[in-house]
Amino acid sequence: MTIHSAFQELEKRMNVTYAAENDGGLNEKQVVLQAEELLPAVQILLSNNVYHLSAITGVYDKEHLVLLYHFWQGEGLTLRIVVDGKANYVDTLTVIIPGAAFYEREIAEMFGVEIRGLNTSGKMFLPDNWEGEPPMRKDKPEKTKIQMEDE
Amino acid sequence: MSRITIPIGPQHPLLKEPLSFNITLEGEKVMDSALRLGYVHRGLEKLAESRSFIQNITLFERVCGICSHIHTTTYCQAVEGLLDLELPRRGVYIRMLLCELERIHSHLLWLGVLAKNIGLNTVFMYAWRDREIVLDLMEEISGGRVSHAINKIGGVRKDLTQEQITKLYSNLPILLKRVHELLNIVENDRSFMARTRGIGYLSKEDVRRYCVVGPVARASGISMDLRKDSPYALYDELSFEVVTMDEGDVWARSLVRIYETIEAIRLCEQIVEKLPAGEIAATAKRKVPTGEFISRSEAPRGEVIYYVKSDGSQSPARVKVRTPTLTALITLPQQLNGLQMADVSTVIAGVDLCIACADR
Amino acid sequence: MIDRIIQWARRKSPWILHFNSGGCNGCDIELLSLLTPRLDVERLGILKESSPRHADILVCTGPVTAQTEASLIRIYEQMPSPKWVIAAGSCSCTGGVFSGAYNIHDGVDNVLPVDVYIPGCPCRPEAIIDGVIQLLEKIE
Amino acid sequence: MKTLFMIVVFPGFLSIAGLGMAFHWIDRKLIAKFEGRLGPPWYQPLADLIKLFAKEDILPRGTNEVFALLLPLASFAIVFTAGFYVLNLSQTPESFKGDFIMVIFLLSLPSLFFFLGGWTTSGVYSILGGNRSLLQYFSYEVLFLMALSGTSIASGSWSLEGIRSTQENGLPFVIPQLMGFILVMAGLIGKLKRSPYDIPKAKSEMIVGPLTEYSGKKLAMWKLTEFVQTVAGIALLVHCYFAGLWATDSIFGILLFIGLMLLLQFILSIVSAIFARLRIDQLIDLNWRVFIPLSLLQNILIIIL
Repeated sequence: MTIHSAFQELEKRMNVTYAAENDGGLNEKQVVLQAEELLPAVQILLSNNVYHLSAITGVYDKEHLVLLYHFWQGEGLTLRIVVDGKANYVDTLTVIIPGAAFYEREIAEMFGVEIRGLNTSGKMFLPDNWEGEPPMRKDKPEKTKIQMEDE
Repeated sequence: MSRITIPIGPQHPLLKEPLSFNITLEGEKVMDSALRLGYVHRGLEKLAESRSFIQNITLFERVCGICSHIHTTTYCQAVEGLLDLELPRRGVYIRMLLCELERIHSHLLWLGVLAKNIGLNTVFMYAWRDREIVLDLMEEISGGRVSHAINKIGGVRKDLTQEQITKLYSNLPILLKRVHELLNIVENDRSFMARTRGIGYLSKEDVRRYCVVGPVARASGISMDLRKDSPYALYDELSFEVVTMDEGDVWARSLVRIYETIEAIRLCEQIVEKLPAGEIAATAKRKVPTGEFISRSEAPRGEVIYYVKSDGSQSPARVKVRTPTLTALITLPQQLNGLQMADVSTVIAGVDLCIACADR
Repeated sequence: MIDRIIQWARRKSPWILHFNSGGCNGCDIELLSLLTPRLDVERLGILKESSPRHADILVCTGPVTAQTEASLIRIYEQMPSPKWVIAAGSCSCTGGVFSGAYNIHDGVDNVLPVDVYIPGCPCRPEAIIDGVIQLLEKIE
Repeated sequence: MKTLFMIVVFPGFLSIAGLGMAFHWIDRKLIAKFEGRLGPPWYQPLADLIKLFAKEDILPRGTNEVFALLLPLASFAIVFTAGFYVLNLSQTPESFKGDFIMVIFLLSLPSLFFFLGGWTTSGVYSILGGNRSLLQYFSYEVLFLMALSGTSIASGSWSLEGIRSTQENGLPFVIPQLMGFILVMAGLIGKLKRSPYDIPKAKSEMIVGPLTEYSGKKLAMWKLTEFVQTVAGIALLVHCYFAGLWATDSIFGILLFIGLMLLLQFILSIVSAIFARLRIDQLIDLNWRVFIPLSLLQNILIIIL
């Protein structure tokens, strides 16, 4: 099983915060990583013949924005990347998986995450005259707190 | 030679949906192409967060009008996974039946569009005439030609009656015969082959690098079909073949799709034969527990993936939809480079775009 | 007399232009199936034209998204008068199921003057024919 | 008065235009039948044209309005003149020695005007479509002329009358020159820009090619040009290949003439229904490598025999 060996190698070689086969939280294997570990982790996956990136999901885990990289090879494997609220960036995967370009642009536009190394000039999904916050971005917690104090 | 940039879209007869495609030509040769999505972007994922789990079925039915059933199926599978619900077998079989009927409808529709784009209007008419048989069957079963609204969380809404089964038995062989006629055209017609062979080539390696799915990947020799590789619903109880070809051009994609249509007709027959008795839907709890679920299925165009996250409230905290068209779109510039202007329509039709899916 | 001949000609030869302003495809494929053997609207003189300059009736499907709004207006202005607009499908009538999304301007009537509304999600092909016929009756 | 009647009604403007519309309707109806559809009612082309004439006429900014008006008018006048020659069944009073060449020349002009018409309206598709029609022009026009000249070589005359009388004394040319007839049909399809030679106005990529930006009256003129060009082209072929089968002055002769024209229209319709559109390089390849050498061969054979 390619996914299985990839999962084991990830656990062994990376600085994994948390890894689970199937813990009720998600129905597929998942590995939690920091943003700077994304590229080496994907290299490990590719060397284990896991090359199909199904999707990139941006989701809020409590207050933190988390990016889920759904890989698939017979079964699923999800890399869960915590995007730091302050730095707010990840490295682009397009250098090793060119097919990730549209997913990453979508994340960049919808969540305002900076994808380092990806050309995001111009709009891809949002209208040209779009102004304001990226639509999927939920209000930053600090902001909400201040507003509440004001009231 | 001077270069000329022509805008294709948002309104263009080649595209049924708005999409902006700027093609730079040198004479008749395509030198460059730039893509702009977002004309059909409605913000469905955001909208889903403000609607309840049940309302969202209606919403996701309208991600795309062509493969509406597979979207609700995948969404319902995710919610059922969150609820940890055991589905009655009869309900799942009816779901699969509609999935396969929809595959036939989608592939025939696609063949018509391709034929129209290369100037074979007659084949367009024939393919769409035969497609009406499937639409009638789907209308008979679900009540809707295009949107079926038959899925619900826990199963399906409507049962198959004996009358409908008889109708399926009598109409599927007719359809099979018609599809074989169309196959004959695609396989043997010289003018069809002249316009499709060697056009829009994607190698096996390209397919891997771009993460392409569905018939486009299978036409390049990659056997990837979620119904076989990680069977969802009850596909492991049915026997069918995954069609692959090695040519990797539009012609191979046409053949793959038509053979898949034939497989889908066989699958429909199997489903009706094996249709188990019993309930069609399980009762689902109102409250969806906290959790995340990834649901994948094989739409007519390839892998669809739904990610649903629930925080225990009335509506989902996040729904992510990734549709197969998005993977195919990214390969278009590579497929088009160096081709003739006249081939642009063939290539665009060949990957079977569904912009509504891609934009959401 | 000449007026009556022209009216007759207009009623017998409505050329439609289809524009999807952001719909889900459902109405679009139903509109396209009008051309095919089962319904064949050419028998009523209806032709699906591809250039706005040739068309008489603009059939819009889908809600108006922020990005298509400008193109929609431009296409309408490119059409020579007399011209009419049909909103086909619930989405283009009111915004339908997508009403309230951040990128949607709801119905086509927020952007263009609409002559006939065809509800239904998706509207059946027969309903589209009926809509066109009702529009033609309105021409008098 | 009689001349005026001849110019306006018979065999002039109205009857030629009517015949053109009738053939256009037959074409649409036949294609609809091949596709399993019902097809338009008989008055459809008339309704279309009246409607177009009554519509607003707009042109994009930057268009030379004089040319945009003159080109469709001129091409209509030209094909009408050609039609006037070839549709006259009996002895044409205006017939002169080189009218065969003149008709061919007149029939080839509208394509050139079609190209210019694309260039005057500054739309991208119009220009690209115009370019394509010019590219195509050089291949099918040569083919048409080469294949058709076989008839005039065989009869040793450059007038329609001469070609006709040669056939009346012997066999119709369609029998000894069957290959030439097939080739000239291919040329005619290219001339009329019908499928599979409809590259300049390929709907799926060029919208309607040079006609994209035309509307109202000018579009109607272009359409009428196309109708009359079809009829004139068909009638020319009937003259050159089937003459001698009908008597020039009887009702039966006229019916037979129209019947032969319908037969050719049927061939045109069925060809456009069963073939996919060719790509421009495929078309040029086919014409220059296969069709034109064949027509050359045919002419050499005619000269030798």
